[in-house]
Amino acid sequence: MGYTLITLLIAGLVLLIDRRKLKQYKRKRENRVYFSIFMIGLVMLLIKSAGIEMPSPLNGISYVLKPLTKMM
Amino acid sequence: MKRIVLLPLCALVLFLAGCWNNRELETLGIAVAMGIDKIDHEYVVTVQLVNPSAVSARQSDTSRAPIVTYQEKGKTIFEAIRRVTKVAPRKTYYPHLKILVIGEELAKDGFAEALDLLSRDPEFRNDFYVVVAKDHPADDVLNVLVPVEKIAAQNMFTKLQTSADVFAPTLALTFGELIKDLTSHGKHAVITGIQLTGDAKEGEKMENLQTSNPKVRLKYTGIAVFKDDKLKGWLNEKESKGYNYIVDNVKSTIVAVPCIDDKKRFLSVELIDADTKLKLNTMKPKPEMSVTVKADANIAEVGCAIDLTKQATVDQIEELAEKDINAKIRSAIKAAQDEFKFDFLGFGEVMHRAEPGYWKKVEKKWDKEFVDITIKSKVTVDIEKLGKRSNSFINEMGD
Amino acid sequence: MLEKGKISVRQFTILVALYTIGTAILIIPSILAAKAKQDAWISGLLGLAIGVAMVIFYWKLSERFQYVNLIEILEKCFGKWIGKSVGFLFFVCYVLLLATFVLRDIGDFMTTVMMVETPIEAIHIIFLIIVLYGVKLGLEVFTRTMELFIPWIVLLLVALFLTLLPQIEVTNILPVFENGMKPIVQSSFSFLVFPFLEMVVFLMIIPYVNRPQDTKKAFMLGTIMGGGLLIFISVLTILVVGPTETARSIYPTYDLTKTINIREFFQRVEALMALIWFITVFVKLLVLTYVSCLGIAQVFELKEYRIIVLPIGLVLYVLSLSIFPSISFLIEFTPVYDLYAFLWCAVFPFVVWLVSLVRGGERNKSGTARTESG
Amino acid sequence: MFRKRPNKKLNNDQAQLTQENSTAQAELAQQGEAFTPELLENLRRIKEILGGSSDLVMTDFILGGHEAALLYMDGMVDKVAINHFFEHINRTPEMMKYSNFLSQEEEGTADFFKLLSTPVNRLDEIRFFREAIRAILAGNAVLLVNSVTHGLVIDSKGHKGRAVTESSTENVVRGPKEAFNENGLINTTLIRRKIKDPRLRVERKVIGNVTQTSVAVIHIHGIANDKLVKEVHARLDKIDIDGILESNYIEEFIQDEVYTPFPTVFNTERPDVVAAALLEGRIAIVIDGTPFVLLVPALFTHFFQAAEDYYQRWDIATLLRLLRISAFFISMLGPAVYIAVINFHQEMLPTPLLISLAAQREGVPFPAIVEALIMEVTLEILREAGLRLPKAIGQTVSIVGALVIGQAAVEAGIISAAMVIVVAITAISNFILPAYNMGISIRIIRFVFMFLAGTFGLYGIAAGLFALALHLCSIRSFGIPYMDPLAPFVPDDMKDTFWRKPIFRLITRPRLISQKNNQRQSKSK
Repeated sequence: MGYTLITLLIAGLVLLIDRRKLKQYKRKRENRVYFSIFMIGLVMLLIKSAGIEMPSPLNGISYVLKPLTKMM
Repeated sequence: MKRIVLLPLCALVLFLAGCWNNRELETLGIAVAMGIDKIDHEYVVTVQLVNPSAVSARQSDTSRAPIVTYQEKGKTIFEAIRRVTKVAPRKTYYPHLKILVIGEELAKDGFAEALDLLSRDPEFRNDFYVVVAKDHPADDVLNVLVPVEKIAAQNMFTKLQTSADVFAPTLALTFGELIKDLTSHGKHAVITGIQLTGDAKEGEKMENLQTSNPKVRLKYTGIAVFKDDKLKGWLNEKESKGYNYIVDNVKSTIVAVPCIDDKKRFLSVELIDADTKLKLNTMKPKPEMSVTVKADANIAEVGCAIDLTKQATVDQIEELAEKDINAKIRSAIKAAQDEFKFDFLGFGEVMHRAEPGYWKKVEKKWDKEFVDITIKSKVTVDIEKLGKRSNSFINEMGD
Repeated sequence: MLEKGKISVRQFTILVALYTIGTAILIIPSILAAKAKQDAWISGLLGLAIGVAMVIFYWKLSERFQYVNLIEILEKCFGKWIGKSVGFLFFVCYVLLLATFVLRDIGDFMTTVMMVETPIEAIHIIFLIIVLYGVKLGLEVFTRTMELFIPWIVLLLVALFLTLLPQIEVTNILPVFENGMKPIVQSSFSFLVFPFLEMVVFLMIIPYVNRPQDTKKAFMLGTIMGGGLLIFISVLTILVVGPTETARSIYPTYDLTKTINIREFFQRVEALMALIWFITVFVKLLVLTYVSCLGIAQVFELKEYRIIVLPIGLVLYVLSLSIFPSISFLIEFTPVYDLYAFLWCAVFPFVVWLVSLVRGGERNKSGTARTESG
Repeated sequence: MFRKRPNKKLNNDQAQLTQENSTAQAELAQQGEAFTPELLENLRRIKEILGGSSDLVMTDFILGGHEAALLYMDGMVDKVAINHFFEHINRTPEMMKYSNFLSQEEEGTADFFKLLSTPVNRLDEIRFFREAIRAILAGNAVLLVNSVTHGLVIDSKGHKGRAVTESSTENVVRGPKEAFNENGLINTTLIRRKIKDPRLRVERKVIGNVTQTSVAVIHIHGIANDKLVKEVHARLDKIDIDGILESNYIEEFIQDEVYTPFPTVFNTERPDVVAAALLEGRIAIVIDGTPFVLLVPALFTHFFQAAEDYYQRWDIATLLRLLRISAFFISMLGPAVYIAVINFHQEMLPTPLLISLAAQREGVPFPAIVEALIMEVTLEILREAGLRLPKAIGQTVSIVGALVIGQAAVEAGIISAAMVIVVAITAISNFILPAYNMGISIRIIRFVFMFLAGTFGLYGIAAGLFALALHLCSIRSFGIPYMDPLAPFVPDDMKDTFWRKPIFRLITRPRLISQKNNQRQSKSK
């Protein structure tokens, strides 16, 4: 619980700091990109703070490349 | 404006939350020595803590013992160490560990398993000395109170360092070097032994601190020889010295040689600098290796009437000193090849460096090979100075 | 142009050198010694030689496209859409991933040997805050800052070397070529991948040097300085600690500084020496974060990259915490990673190069006028 | 992290302020009018504008058969000059010849001027009330004659001021002792006396709607960078404020960066320092009413250069510089490193020291960081108290306070002795810095570092140092990077930073500051 709170605090802080920049680019491409990246980060952070194990992208890489490595 | 308020606020939050590694000095139990024994498949760890207020230079409280020891058992070292917190008043803090004492029983059984924690845990450095307690369990050694240097561990540390520097039958071996020896295939480990004189129980009392001739003392004796991590036996002083010559550990020492005419009187030669080289002479038909020692020396003490103003005399003395050193080296080699039958002198590493191909073949059975190898030794001593007198005043005294 | 600042050739050299050293200085001795043992210096030199060759290749690639940045190179090569998508993949799957590794490295290091009880999150947040602050200030400012760091690094390294001089045992690097060439080549491959191939990110920075045509020498010089230093540190570690211990240690350079002991007086200074790798890791993470922000901003044609710095920092933070569960995972993953990085840093630019050769033929026919519009 | 200062907003506020004050506006309008031929009307109007101030002196007399009046502010004029003026008109017999000089006005005025100008100080002809008011307030006398729509300004400025005395804030053992005082004119003279070159340019402007403070911008033409001079003027012209009482008013307006603890404008009260800066191509701003002259641009390294560095041999100067830089670090990081080491990295201490420190801490009830804060805050209080008290008592208070409190705190077991030592060394190191304002910056930063050290140990300190380095590199002083010549690194300019080369080796001027006329002396073999 405390962990989730800290997460939200971090996210809020990020928004607060960028507030002026965001106002500057009203509803433009900048804002769309900003919020998509921000949401990805936030969702991952929430998942993590809820204690759910996220699949690491490294596992995928391992899966694809392991056979190749063995060949070498 | 909001941000300006926010920044210090965040700093404050961090500050309040962040005391993770924050340890106040007065909450630390500074461990200066540790002893490990093994009783009935359980490790017994003895930790010697400093009592700062009894040691500190300014407001020292002489009525209290400068050191305290705590002892606990455990299936692993770490368990035992953590159990110590049950009895110790403060959290023990190990980076200032000066000396590790291994009990003789544990040494005979093999101590390697006990050491992993010390090399893995970041709290332990690898610059403390390792010694083996001879004839005693380690905790007896750690319980002794010693005068002059109030902290017993500091006493042991300094004593080992000085004796290794100026006398040379002991070996100041740090933990890091020990691990290096243990993992080397070309050299087995050796560790200096420490011995207790007198009754161990007496040593724990404050009286031991208050006399000028303490009843219980700690003294370094000889070198323990290990095969892998198991104690196989002890070298006597002569062999120990020989060992130190071979591994180039001698910085300065004394060689007592008999006077040329009078075999009962002696004179001392002080070695200032000794330099040893181990070499592989030849591989065919059989491997032959050699020890070459070059030493610079001074005349330190003359106990008889000889004419030091003659070069011939000095040459003779040099020869005697060489003979003496050589004898010690031979005795160490003999001990290794005949008595222990394995290589703790490091000839394997010489072979490894000189003949990597051959080494690959014999690496696994090197100890067997080593026993049959011919080892030559050669010692050269150069005497340069006579101290502040030429001939001794003894020469002038009528007979 | 997203970045209006310009840096000088000298600053570029410094940036390259510090970037090479970053994180590698902490662990490279054990990577080199793992297989090559006491011959680490040979595989080091071998790796450096190939590394410099790769660096020249990167520079040639940049030169071929009149020093425009990587995204523009890709657009010219593959057309707008494919170029952008490939570029996006490169920045997300490689540069950002590398950045998370670097961040995690410093966190792991701190929580393993220096501040065991501190949560790794706190370490990451502090480090990230400064890095993001640096990225927001821009290329010009943070390269100037690097110049400020150089004297400290030199000072600390000289101190490190001088204080370790008495403990060197020359016999530690003998015998030479004990196990033949194979382990040496294997180690040098790891060495090549670890700091040198990562130079590919400088394709994003070369355009902002005030005289890009002069960067070739600077690029090589920086690489050789950084690489040389790494080899030097590795050899020093092996000389002092010995090859077996070096190979087994997770942070060998830290162990190395722990052995400093001058007359019982000057000792226990490893926390100060840790400043060297704080600085270099800081530089590396700064460059990587900057490059990923710049790259992603350019892919989406944003007006400035500064706006997405913080959200990317957020992603970086989460990824760095969940990227791998333990050090053992990392050690096991290393060979896979080597290959993965090789694909992105060597194969990928090579493909770009080939494509540009094929298309470049056409371009030459139609004359130089089209070169600019590509 | 640090935002540019909101310049626009400030100006708006100013405009609002003036708008509200509509009566003032009306008065301003009145001031814009020209004189009437009626003397009495003119006098009445002036009196009205000045609100019947009691220090306004109006002397009536007859000049060439016309009523005339001399107006001046009591106390602001040099009485000798006024007396001289009266003696002069009384003694001039030709005066009568011009009794009807008013008939052919244009010619007559010209003669009138000729007549009066010969023996008296500079005379200006004025037509508007505004000008008259300004002249009177500046300490000049205004002569008005009935049925003449011109007035005459007689330069009679002269009020009692401080003499040129020894500097009280920047002392030297060897070197010129004189310092600026509150009189802007004398200050510019002091500078010109040092630089006797036609290229020394002094440009005056008046800033402050109410105070009408005269400000002089001084540079050496051909050495200073023209763009920089223009920039300085532009920034000064933008200032719109009621009053300038001290140079800091101007400093805060013209500095590049507001949200930084570091000063980007240098101030000094020594003419030799100003002269040296001008020769380097920097620009001086002399403000009437304060002995502190501003120098721009001011870079980080300038704050470590004391005047005396150049009056002592180079080796001594170098040693002192190095000492100062180490003092800078000690002063900034001293308590922080101490906290970090004893709370986080106890293994760094030699064993005997650790034991001794542990024994001292035994019984101290506070964590080290709180202990440090208590001591630091006490020290700051003592220092401020010492500054405000009369000189003789001030020193006693700080010394006695520090000694007695320190000793007592240790005895009482509130503070450990080691902490007292650390804090004392830190404080003394702070005094070694030649620039007072840099010293204050360090005091602020020191507290930040203490918090960082208390939270993250040396890691926190390292992080703080990185942020500090980034911040220092990001600020500029009049467009010049603050850390020049360290970052960007200019090898040639290192000759006068951490060390000072012998003076005959200081051949060129700092490259980024003066971009032309770089050579200072011919390269002697």
